[in-house]
Amino acid sequence: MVAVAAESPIAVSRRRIVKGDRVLVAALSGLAVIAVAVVVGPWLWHYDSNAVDLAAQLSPPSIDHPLGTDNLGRDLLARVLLGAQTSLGAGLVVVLAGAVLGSVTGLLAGALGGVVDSVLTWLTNSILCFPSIMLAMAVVMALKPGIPAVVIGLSIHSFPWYMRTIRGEVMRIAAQDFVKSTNAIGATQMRILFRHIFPHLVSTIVLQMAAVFGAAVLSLAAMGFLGMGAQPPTAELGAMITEGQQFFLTGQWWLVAFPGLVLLVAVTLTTIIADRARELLDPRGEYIVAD
Amino acid sequence: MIKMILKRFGLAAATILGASLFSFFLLRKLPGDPARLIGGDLADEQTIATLRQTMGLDQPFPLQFWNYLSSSLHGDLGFSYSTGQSVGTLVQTRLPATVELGMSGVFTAVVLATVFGAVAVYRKKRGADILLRAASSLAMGSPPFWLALVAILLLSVNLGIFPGPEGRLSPGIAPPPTFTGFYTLDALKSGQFGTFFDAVRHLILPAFTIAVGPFAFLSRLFRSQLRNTLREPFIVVARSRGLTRGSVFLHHAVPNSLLSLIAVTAMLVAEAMTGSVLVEKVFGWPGVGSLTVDAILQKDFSVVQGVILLSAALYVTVSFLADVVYSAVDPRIRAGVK
Amino acid sequence: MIEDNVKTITLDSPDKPADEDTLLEVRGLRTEFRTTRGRVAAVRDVSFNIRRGQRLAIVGESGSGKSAMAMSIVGLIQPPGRVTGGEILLNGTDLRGMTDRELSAVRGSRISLVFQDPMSAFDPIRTIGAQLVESIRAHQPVSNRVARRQAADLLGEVGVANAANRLADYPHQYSGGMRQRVLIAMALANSPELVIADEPTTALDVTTQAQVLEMLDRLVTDRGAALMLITHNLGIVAGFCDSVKVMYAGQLIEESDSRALFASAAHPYSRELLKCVLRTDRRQEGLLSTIPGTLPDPTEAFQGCSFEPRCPLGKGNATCQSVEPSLHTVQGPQGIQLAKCHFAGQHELKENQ
Amino acid sequence: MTRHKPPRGPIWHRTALGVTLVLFATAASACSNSGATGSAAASRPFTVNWAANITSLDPAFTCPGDENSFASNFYGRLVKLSTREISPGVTAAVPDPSKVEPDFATKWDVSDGGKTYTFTLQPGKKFANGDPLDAAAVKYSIERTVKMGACGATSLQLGLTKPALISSVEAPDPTTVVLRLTQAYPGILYSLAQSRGSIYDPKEIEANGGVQPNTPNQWLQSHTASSSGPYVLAEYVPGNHATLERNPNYYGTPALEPTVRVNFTTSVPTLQVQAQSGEADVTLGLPPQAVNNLSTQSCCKVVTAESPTPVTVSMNYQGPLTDNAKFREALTYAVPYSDIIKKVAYGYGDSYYGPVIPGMAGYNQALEPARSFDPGKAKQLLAESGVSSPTLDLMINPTTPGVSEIATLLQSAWQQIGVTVNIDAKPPADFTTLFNQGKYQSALLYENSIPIGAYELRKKLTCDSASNNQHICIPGTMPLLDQLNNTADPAAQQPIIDALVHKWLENSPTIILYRAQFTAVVRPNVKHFAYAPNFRLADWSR
Repeated sequence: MVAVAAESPIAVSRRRIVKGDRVLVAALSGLAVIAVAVVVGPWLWHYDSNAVDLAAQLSPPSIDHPLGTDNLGRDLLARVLLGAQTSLGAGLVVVLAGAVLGSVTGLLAGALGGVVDSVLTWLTNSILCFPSIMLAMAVVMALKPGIPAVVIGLSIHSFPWYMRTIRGEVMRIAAQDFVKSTNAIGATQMRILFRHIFPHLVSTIVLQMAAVFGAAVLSLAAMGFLGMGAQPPTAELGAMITEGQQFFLTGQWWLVAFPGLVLLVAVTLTTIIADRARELLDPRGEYIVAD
Repeated sequence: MIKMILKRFGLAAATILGASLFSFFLLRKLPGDPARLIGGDLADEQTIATLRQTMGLDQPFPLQFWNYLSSSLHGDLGFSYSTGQSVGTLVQTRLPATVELGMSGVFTAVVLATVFGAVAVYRKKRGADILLRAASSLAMGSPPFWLALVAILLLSVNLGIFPGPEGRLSPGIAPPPTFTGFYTLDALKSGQFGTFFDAVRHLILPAFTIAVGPFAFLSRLFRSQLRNTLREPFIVVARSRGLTRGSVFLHHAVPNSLLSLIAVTAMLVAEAMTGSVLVEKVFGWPGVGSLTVDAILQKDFSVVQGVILLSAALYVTVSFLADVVYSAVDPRIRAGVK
Repeated sequence: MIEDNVKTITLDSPDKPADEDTLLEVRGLRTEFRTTRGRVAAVRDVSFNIRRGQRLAIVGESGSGKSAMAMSIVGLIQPPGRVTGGEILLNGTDLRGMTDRELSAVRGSRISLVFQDPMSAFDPIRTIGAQLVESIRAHQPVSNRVARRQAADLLGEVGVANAANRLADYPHQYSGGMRQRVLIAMALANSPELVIADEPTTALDVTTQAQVLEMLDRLVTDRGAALMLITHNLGIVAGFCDSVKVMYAGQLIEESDSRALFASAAHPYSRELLKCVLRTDRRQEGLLSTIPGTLPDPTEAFQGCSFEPRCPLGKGNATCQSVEPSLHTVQGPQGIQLAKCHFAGQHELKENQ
Repeated sequence: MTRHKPPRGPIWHRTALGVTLVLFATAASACSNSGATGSAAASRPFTVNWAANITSLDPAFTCPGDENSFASNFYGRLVKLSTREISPGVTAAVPDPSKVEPDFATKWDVSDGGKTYTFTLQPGKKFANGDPLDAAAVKYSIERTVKMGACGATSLQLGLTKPALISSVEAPDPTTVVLRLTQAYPGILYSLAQSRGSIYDPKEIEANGGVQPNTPNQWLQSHTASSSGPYVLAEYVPGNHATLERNPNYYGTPALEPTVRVNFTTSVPTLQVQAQSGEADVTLGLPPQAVNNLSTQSCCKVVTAESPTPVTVSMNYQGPLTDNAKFREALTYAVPYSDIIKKVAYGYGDSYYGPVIPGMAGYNQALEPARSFDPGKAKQLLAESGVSSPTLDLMINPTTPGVSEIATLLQSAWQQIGVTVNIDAKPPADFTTLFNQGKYQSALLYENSIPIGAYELRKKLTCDSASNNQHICIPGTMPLLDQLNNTADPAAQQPIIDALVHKWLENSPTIILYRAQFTAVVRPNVKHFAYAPNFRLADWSR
């Protein structure tokens, strides 16, 4: 109806961030606080997460132990901080590994096409027919319970999405003129891929990473909860919830409440950030369904 | 058309084949010796050797896979050493519980997401919308097992509104005669209303916990879909015909937006198995999820193999069904089929 | 054939008071859009009257605010757009003071709209019949069966063969032209007093265009409704409407009897539009490009005449650049014309101006 | 630092604490939902909630104690353990072969220097399905157990499998069974009284796979070979529940309850909640903290009994590191025993140190005093051992409740004397396999022993035996063990046992953290309860 001169979405988003998307700013600062606490906290807090003190067994939150202690008298704040470090750190690894694996396979499938493409597509289709936890459990069974196996399982489950997106984009961009002209100059295919095509995809990949980070953290915690993730005495939020389960019902609510709340807050914040970022960078498609 | 169906079928078969090959490979790489596990702690070497032979573990890998495939196709999914039953029987007894729970969960999620999404978009004040987005972000971020624990603590242990984590029925109540395997439906069919209410009471908390994740996902999707639909020209046209805002919303915007949920919901039904693994564990629900967890801890690999095959088949079937439903509901595609 | 319908009429000046014959009276209508770059006025202070049975054309380039004006009248301007001022009086009742529910009773019953794009005007997942019935039953207390019969009759009237059966068809099963006919049927279902047709034939091919227009003409005449035809194609207007208002940058810049306009347009912009018709006389695509320049940036406040940068007459003229012209009355060869131009009615600039 | 006492009285008392983020409100009322289910409680069958993972119902095959315990309820045996009352309405079995009582056998004669047992059976008895329960069935059952070569064969013969203790079983007439042994061994009566001595219906077994040497019978894993015991298995959903119904053909005292429902769940919260709400009459397998908590509530009372279940750290005698006797001994002085008993076992346990569990046949209290927590001595021993900055791998199965707590506690305690502990958590199946094959450096576990000192000593001390997973081989023990094997009289066995215990103590091959008590949480209305190494549900009732 009324023509407004077209403005690039990036420029719009930059201005909006500068102007202040209050929710985004709040979520980002919240996450920053958590990140700092998780990275620096265990190092600053005067209790050791593994220091057993049976005299202080199952103390409720107090000034000395802000989040209380567990059944071995270990300081829960120290354990929650360390547990969050484990959970969030492993989540980050899953997301990165998925992105790298997906990018490489996607570029290969998109660029080479043919048999490579068909095999990779078949493989990813096959992978996607189990739920992520099912796959992680299978990997755990083949290797051994612990965070490494879970990370491998979840990474395997997360890479097909990147692969598909990148494969599609590579095929689309490869058909465009500027790539064709570069080709005419005689640049090698790999050079085209990494110098020209890949940069176009970075924002898509980063967005997806932000969107699945929360899910990865939750899956990791779920595996910990099932006893297949972090093994004692490693502090990990999901495993801590399992350990606290029995005490939760006998009145020591803090053992389950705090690890769960930290998970809830951290994942909710990343979800909000991913949402907002997506809306800002891609104002038209408010929500893209991953297949 | 037939060619299309055949192609789809082939694709589905290839996918399932891939999934089972993948899992078979993964599980046969087990460090432990399945024969040793089955034979038990004090079994002597003679026993182990005999077992290896009967289980076909001494054969080359491709042959083992082929044997597995062909017996699977004949309906024999193997024997579960950790429960002493055939995997087929186990799955048969466990699956209805999981499906009942998963379906109730996803159904709850769809209903809640539709209602809340619709209200949030319909209300002119932004409050409702902000509330929905906050709620769905929180739902997206909440660990289902944790939520389940908190729900049990507050609603069942403290307030006694819902039964504790005791499975599908109260201890004294016998399951209704089996027709579908869903206790709620079976109880209704055989007129055991007490059992029906008990089953429903037991279903509510787990179903709600399962619904949380899908709700978060669906409500966002529905909200944005609804907003997109409301921007469609036909909405303004309908308004210009004199329909009230509410009527256009209800009769045109909502149905059109719901279409987009079909495919996603189907995927969620398949994914509900994931959620159910955790929720089943917390609520003592005797479903496939808790079976799988136990089997993995016991290294009962024929069960895990069977469940993986099942979940792959479920996934493929459900996405196929989603296509069918979609084309039945959307007249544009339906016409294309003709 | 269209010639027969053209009556000699007197021009509606905005100054002319409303009388019993006045159906719709728009006074000082202003519609704004809120954008990231501030408020944009899409309709700026527009006033005009429509009499019962009148056929009024609103002509202008895309983006001139025609559609925004039409939507503003029926209260369907979509956010971020908003009517910020003025009155819209239908038989003396102000539509702007109505609740949405009251307005809904007016829409589709007393004022109907026919839209530009018949492809996207229907709900894709409901049958044509259902949508027609829905329109009828929104305004008439009739049973589903009666409404269905009415719907079938209407479809027959707009030339859909085998109407009763085709009620069960979905929109995508109709061709574009057929859909436009159905859209018209829908607009006329409740015998409106005013039909606002927003570029009703733009999306159709030339042959169909003529047929649809002819049908619209017939149906409007049959029902004694007034018609407000919004178009950028002056060619359509020629034999079809009694009077023409030309819109530019959210304002009505020329108002005249259609015969007068074609004989001698008072505003240079109108003349440019006319030239386009004469030059091409075929399809519309070429039209816009033939007027050099583009519409002014609506976010920037105007100074002077909004058409000045593109005006063959006043470009670079100091008056045009600094003073916003008012509506001048011009006595043309065919009657009185009104034009918002310092040089209204002049075809050449005199040296001293 | 404040010492926090576990809450007493109704637990769900006010825990309303809004800590920064969310308000966790917990309202009052202890067993608030018992009202809702109270009426159901009267009509429902006697319910046993059991934290057990039952994988097999075949006592001739399966190893774990819980499985044998459960399966033993469906089968009768020649003899049974005598019992004594430990508190009103609660009895405990006496694990003494010399006090074994008649059961399906009305009497028996021992001849041939203790090598031949002639049992006289109750005449004209039947299995639940009507098949004759006679000497032929007994012969078939014992032969089958031996032939299968699994756990049943080992336990039935008290570890004496090479050469096999049982040389033949004869059934000269329907009411006579003659059991011939290769050596005099009175302990056989104890194992005949356990699940391993179960009598199966030969027809059922032959109809469902028969007996294949060295091969488990898959059908019997989830079915019973009819029933010669007090209960019939009416319904069985593996991993979930079983319904037991009174066997009308049972030869002995009929089961007290007509129907028993056993729910298998390892979820502690489920067990806790159901015990609290009175939905279970008996709850077995709760961790000590939960038992302690429930013991303070009106919903429940706790039955305890001494049981042969020590919690130990087994160390690999062959090392590395754990082959150093001083090192092993150092560790035994660096365990905070009383803390573990008080804070982890919540008092449901006691201390001792030795290979023979207190109360077992052959136990000599004077020889096995508990070791003390003496870090100074531990450090000194460690210095003497000559190992520097040692790192010990401690294998655990974290799904067993309490195990990771104890492991963490040990890790922290041993850190004090300079021993680093790597906790190596293994899934249950891996743990069992690695433990039984002796592939570990040290392993923490709840042991389930047979309460016969001679048996345990042979199992643990015989060099190069498959059951000696710690690979203990102490010079001079083999002749003593041979001597023990050939000594039938308990009184004559004692000096040999004492000598072996000495050798064991000198070498400290195992750290005995404490002996866990058997605990069951029962509803106050449970009138009869009996503890035995194999639970006899038939003796439990409301």
